[in-house]
Amino acid sequence: MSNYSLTRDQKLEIYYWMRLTRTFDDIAVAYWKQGRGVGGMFSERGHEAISVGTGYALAPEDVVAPLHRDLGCYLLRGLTLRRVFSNLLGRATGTNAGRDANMHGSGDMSLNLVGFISHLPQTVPVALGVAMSFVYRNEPRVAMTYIGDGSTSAGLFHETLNMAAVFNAPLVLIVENNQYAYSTPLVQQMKIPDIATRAAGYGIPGNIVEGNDVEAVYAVTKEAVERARAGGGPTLIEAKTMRMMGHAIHDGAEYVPRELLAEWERKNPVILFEQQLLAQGLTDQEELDEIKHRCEIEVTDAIEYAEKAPLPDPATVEQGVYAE
Amino acid sequence: MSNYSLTRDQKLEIYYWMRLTRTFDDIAVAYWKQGRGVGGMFSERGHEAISVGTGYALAPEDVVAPLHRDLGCYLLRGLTLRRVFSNLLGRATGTNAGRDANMHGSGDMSLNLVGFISHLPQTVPVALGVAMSFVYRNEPRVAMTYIGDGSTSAGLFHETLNMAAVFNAPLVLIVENNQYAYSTPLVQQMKIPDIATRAAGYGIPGNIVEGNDVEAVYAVTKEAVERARAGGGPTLIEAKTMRMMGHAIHDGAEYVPRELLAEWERKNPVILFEQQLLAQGLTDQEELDEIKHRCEIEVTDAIEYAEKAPLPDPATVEQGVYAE
Amino acid sequence: MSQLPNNFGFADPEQIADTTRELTYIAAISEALREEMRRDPNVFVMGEDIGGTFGGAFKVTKGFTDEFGEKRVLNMPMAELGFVGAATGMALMGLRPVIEMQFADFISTAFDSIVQFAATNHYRWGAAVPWVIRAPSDGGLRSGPFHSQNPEAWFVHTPGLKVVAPATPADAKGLLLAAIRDDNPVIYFESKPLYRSEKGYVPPGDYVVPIGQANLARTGNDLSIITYGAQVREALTAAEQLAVEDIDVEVLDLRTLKPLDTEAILTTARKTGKVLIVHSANRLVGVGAEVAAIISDQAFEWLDAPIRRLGGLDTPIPFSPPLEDAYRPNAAKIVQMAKELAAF
Amino acid sequence: MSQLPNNFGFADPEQIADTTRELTYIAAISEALREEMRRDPNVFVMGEDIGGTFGGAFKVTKGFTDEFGEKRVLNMPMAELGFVGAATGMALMGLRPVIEMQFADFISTAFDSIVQFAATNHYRWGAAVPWVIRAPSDGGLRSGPFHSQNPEAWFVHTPGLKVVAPATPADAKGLLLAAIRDDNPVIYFESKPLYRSEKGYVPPGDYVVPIGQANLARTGNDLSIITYGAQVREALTAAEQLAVEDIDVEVLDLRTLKPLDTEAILTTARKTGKVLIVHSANRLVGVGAEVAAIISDQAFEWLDAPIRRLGGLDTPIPFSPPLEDAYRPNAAKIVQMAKELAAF
Ligand SMILES: Cc1ncc(C[n+]2csc(CCOP(=O)(O)OP(=O)(O)O)c2C)c(N)n1
Ligand SMILES: Cc1ncc(C[n+]2csc(CCOP(=O)(O)OP(=O)(O)O)c2C)c(N)n1
Ligand SMILES: [Mg+2]
Ligand SMILES: [Mg+2]
Repeated sequence: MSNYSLTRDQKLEIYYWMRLTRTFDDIAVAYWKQGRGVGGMFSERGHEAISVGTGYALAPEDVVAPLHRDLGCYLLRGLTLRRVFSNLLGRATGTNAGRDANMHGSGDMSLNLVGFISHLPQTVPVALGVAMSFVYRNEPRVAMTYIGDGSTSAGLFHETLNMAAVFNAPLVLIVENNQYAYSTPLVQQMKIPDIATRAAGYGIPGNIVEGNDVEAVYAVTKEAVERARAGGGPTLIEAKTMRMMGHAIHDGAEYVPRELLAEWERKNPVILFEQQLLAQGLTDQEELDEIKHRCEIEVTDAIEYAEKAPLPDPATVEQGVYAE
Repeated sequence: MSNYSLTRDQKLEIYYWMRLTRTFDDIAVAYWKQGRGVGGMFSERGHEAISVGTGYALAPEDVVAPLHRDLGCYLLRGLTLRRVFSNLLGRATGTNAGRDANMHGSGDMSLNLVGFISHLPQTVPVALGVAMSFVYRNEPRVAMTYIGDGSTSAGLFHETLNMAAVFNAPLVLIVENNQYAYSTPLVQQMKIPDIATRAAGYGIPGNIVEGNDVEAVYAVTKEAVERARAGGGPTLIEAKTMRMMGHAIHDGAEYVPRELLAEWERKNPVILFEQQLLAQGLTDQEELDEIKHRCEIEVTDAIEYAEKAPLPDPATVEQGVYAE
Repeated sequence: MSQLPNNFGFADPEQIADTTRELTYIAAISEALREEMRRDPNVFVMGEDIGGTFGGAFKVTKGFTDEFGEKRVLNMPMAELGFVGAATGMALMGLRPVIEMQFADFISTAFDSIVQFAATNHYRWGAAVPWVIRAPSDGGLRSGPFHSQNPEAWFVHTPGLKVVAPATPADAKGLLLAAIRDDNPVIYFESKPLYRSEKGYVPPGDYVVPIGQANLARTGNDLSIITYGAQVREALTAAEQLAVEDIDVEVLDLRTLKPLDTEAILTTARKTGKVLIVHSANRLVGVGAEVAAIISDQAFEWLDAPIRRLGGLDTPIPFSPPLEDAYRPNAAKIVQMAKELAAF
Repeated sequence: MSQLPNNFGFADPEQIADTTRELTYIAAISEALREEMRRDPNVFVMGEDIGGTFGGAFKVTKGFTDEFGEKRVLNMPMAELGFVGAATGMALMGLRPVIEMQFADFISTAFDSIVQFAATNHYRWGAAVPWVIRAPSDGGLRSGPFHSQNPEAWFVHTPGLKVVAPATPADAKGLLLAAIRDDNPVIYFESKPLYRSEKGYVPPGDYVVPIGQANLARTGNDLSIITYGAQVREALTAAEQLAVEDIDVEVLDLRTLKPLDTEAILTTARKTGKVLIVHSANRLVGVGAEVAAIISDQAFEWLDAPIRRLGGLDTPIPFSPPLEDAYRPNAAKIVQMAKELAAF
């Protein structure tokens, strides 16, 4: 892991993305609770270290297929807050111009970002295919994607990892084990303590990482990414965290014990990283506050932009079904 | 394993079923090669010890869902040769009266036999459901089914075993690892030496057994069956064998190295068991020949019966789509 | 369909006290399920997030774990293909699973098991598969392409299934009871847009609406609208508006999509001679195409005008309100098409 | 559809020498694939058992591994759902996978990935998915319920796909080239009963049949048969027999099922005023229902008779010969229905 140490600037950049993600989430959640949103909305609170730490381990030419709780990854790949918030409000200026809901379908191949669909985990084999295209063309690139603990119960988890092993594909699969699939706790999903155990059944490495520690997440991902790039094949990484809000905005998550949330709130990934940065003497509270302020301004700008943006023209509804 | 030792009579009964299976297969293969068959036909040569050894470990009240190479299991559960051969010829007297092809859909719930479908491995979760019905009703019964090496690449392998573990279902899954999925060798299917390794990923036991040794197959299955019956949950058993003919009757299997076949022919499960019985001093060649002769008579009878049996009446084609 | 038993008197005391018995569509579904589980120990529910204190994404099974215990309220891992297969196995053993798809959209995940195994089983070897899949369908709720679908046509095309789609609270109850008691695999499409906004009288206790019988929701002489699900309400609204303009519309609610009530379809088509078919599902090779084909074959000589169809567009279902509104049939669009047809 | 390049002269020398160029239907498929892989390095094949010395269940890709190497002939583990998803990922990166389903029947295993991901992708976020699935379909071969299916209706109903179904060796080649060059997901239904029994002239080199254009396979004045796939041959046989009885039949081969060639459909319907629609797939909510609905809407005033349909029965496809024959449309049944229609 020491091979992939981060500079001060890199760490502050990571902090910025994590903070931006959290600020966006705080403001968007409030916005929806005020009844100003359109349709549903997923909070990614608690997932900042995973989405940013993994995304940061990629090179620009690598391709990533993030999920509904991976806002940090979208943002650091270059999807702008304006496009994101526009999409949340169904505006013509959104990532997909109002065709798909919330973060669904927020792909942009010019950013090497693949859009996801609801049907979990259908994006996982698609990411495998992206990785296989790199083998096909002999390109030193890597594909990465994500899967929730709940979605590992689906057969595609198995089909994809097995084929990734058979084709020695440069694929990194991040399991975001946030303890719940909607209302269903881990114990009702599986009878094993660690999902990473399953990697052995495919003959590939399986790692476990503390998902709220961004430096650890970065290091383990970076190692897997570079191994894949060098022809070493796929890796499974299980990042343990906690979903800190309901499944989606309408869900109060009364089924989650409050103590569990309190326990994980003490491991808040953004605060944890702030403490690490301060302890490492790399920054001071003033600089952190300044970054935080910058994030607030950017999110506010995105909201203002989105609110003023036009809705799509209904006359366009039948356009774009097919590529011409 | 010693808890489940077999009496002489039981062993000779097992021998009878294995020999009957092999005799049926020899004659049916020849029949098809002469162009007298209807549609396709699967040989189960090489699978006698697995299909009979596992099937024999069940109690009559247990339910089993055999596959295309598990003829021995069908027969010992009480499906008659006459019904089987009639079905192969599409006769009204066949197991499903000509609705489904070869051994497909050869179920009979009065024999606690579930019929399978082509879509592999769709029968596996169905067998799980049968096992879950025993939990639901608190019945000390067990469900057993089979899956080929090739079919373990499909997601249902994973979904079923994970759910079986979660519901602690009395399910025994036999992996018939016969080295090939149609033309595709193991090395193109997976990057692990033993499929049984995967059991650990579900938190259930995974055993490996020499699939051509019927006593070993029986013992390991019986143990798993009784564990399941006692509330001990599911077991995966990987039985290693070799598919001794082509995928189906039309397939010459030129892609299989002849040395591999020769190597496995030396482990012919029927001959192996004959040698064991003789070595154990439980029988003599005369008795074995007598059984063999009896099997030939029974198969010949079935063929004669089937050939004379009527084809289904086309006027019935729309009957039975729905249960009334 | 099996014999219908008497009312065992298990209706909720609160609801018996309410003599008006006005229930929402979703409460009617919940009541039917609860009463049937009380009546028949072989009936149970399974699905994602349906158990515990949560009671499902739409709370249809809220309180069920308390009343019936974990054995009869199976909270499943996210593995639709596998658990529909498991339901088939349980059904083969004589149980009657009622499976909740979290959204109808996810039924494609379990497709193989439904159309290949469950649907063909009785024909192939005579073993019945008496399960029900409840599929919360339809849109208009700004839920995007994957929480708004109406996939019934796939299943009506497939031999061996039955398919129902209630449009009222009473039918929601009566068809669910019929579906559970039917010995075949039945897909029950419930309409999310009706869940809490559609209220109506629901008979107490044992109330069964037979599978295969359409309902003449309104009689009229000028024109027939043949529809089902959430579009029944749109059609009735449109009929009111059309009445003002002296266009007298008949509305046939199909209720069952497989088997179709061909007699009812032909009767209304022959009566008015003008037919508009409406459904939320996309029009192309939809159930409405079959209805049009049946009429053009068997009521040809009675027709006074072309058969018109109004359905969803041949696009995924868009999220943004102006796009979804453009995609989706509604009363205003029905009025428009009906007027043109009446004037033909 | 992308621009059509010139013929790069890669046709097999043996076949160029054969000036008659009579190929079987299956040889035409194989030739199209081979030539396109020679022309475009982004085109490759994937599927079960298609590689090595084996070359697929029907030997369409026999020799391909030798010529193109393992990287372009991907022998897949038995995991259709996963590998169709992987093909989508490869297609997103600009490759052009041609996927072989071992039998069309198994396409239901990959259904979710096809109808939800691949089909909707371009509409949702503008990224093209240029793959082709080759699906060996249709029966009459005593192969039973799971090796005889015609599942095209599921996909024609689904927004975002294209669907083709060639009936002749020339179209088998021309539509496969068009499908591969199309930037959208295309399902290519090939008819197993035609594989080795149907022979015909196949143009050498670059020969593209545009997606979306039906073919008037026979002109006639009394009656139109609208059909596709293996039933085109049955319809033409029937037409010969009907000609003897002075019934002059027009046969329209749809060739593309999505998008349908509505103009060609309406033209023939308006010309003869009598329409019989035929396909091997089961009739109920089949593609023929849509054709009937289109005609009853847009050619109503030209019709002289009810629109008739002949398709498979609403049952699984039975194995035993007398049952399969009762299930399946054929020339004799077409003759029978056409005569009745002509006499209407
Ligand atoms: C195939 C499928 N079935 C059901 C759902 C409904 N659903 C949406 S998210 C979810 C739970 C997912 O849990 P997990 O994978 O752990 O992700 P998390 O939301 O916890 O990040 C479910 C059941 C779905 N999206 N796809
Ligand atoms: C879903 C599905 N895809 C493809 C097939 C075609 N097919 C039939 S058997 C077979 C190979 C199966 O291999 P394995 O599971 O090892 O069983 P074996 O025949 O070796 O006993 C294939 C690919 C199928 N039956 N089902
Ligand atoms: Mg989770
Ligand atoms: Mg095998």
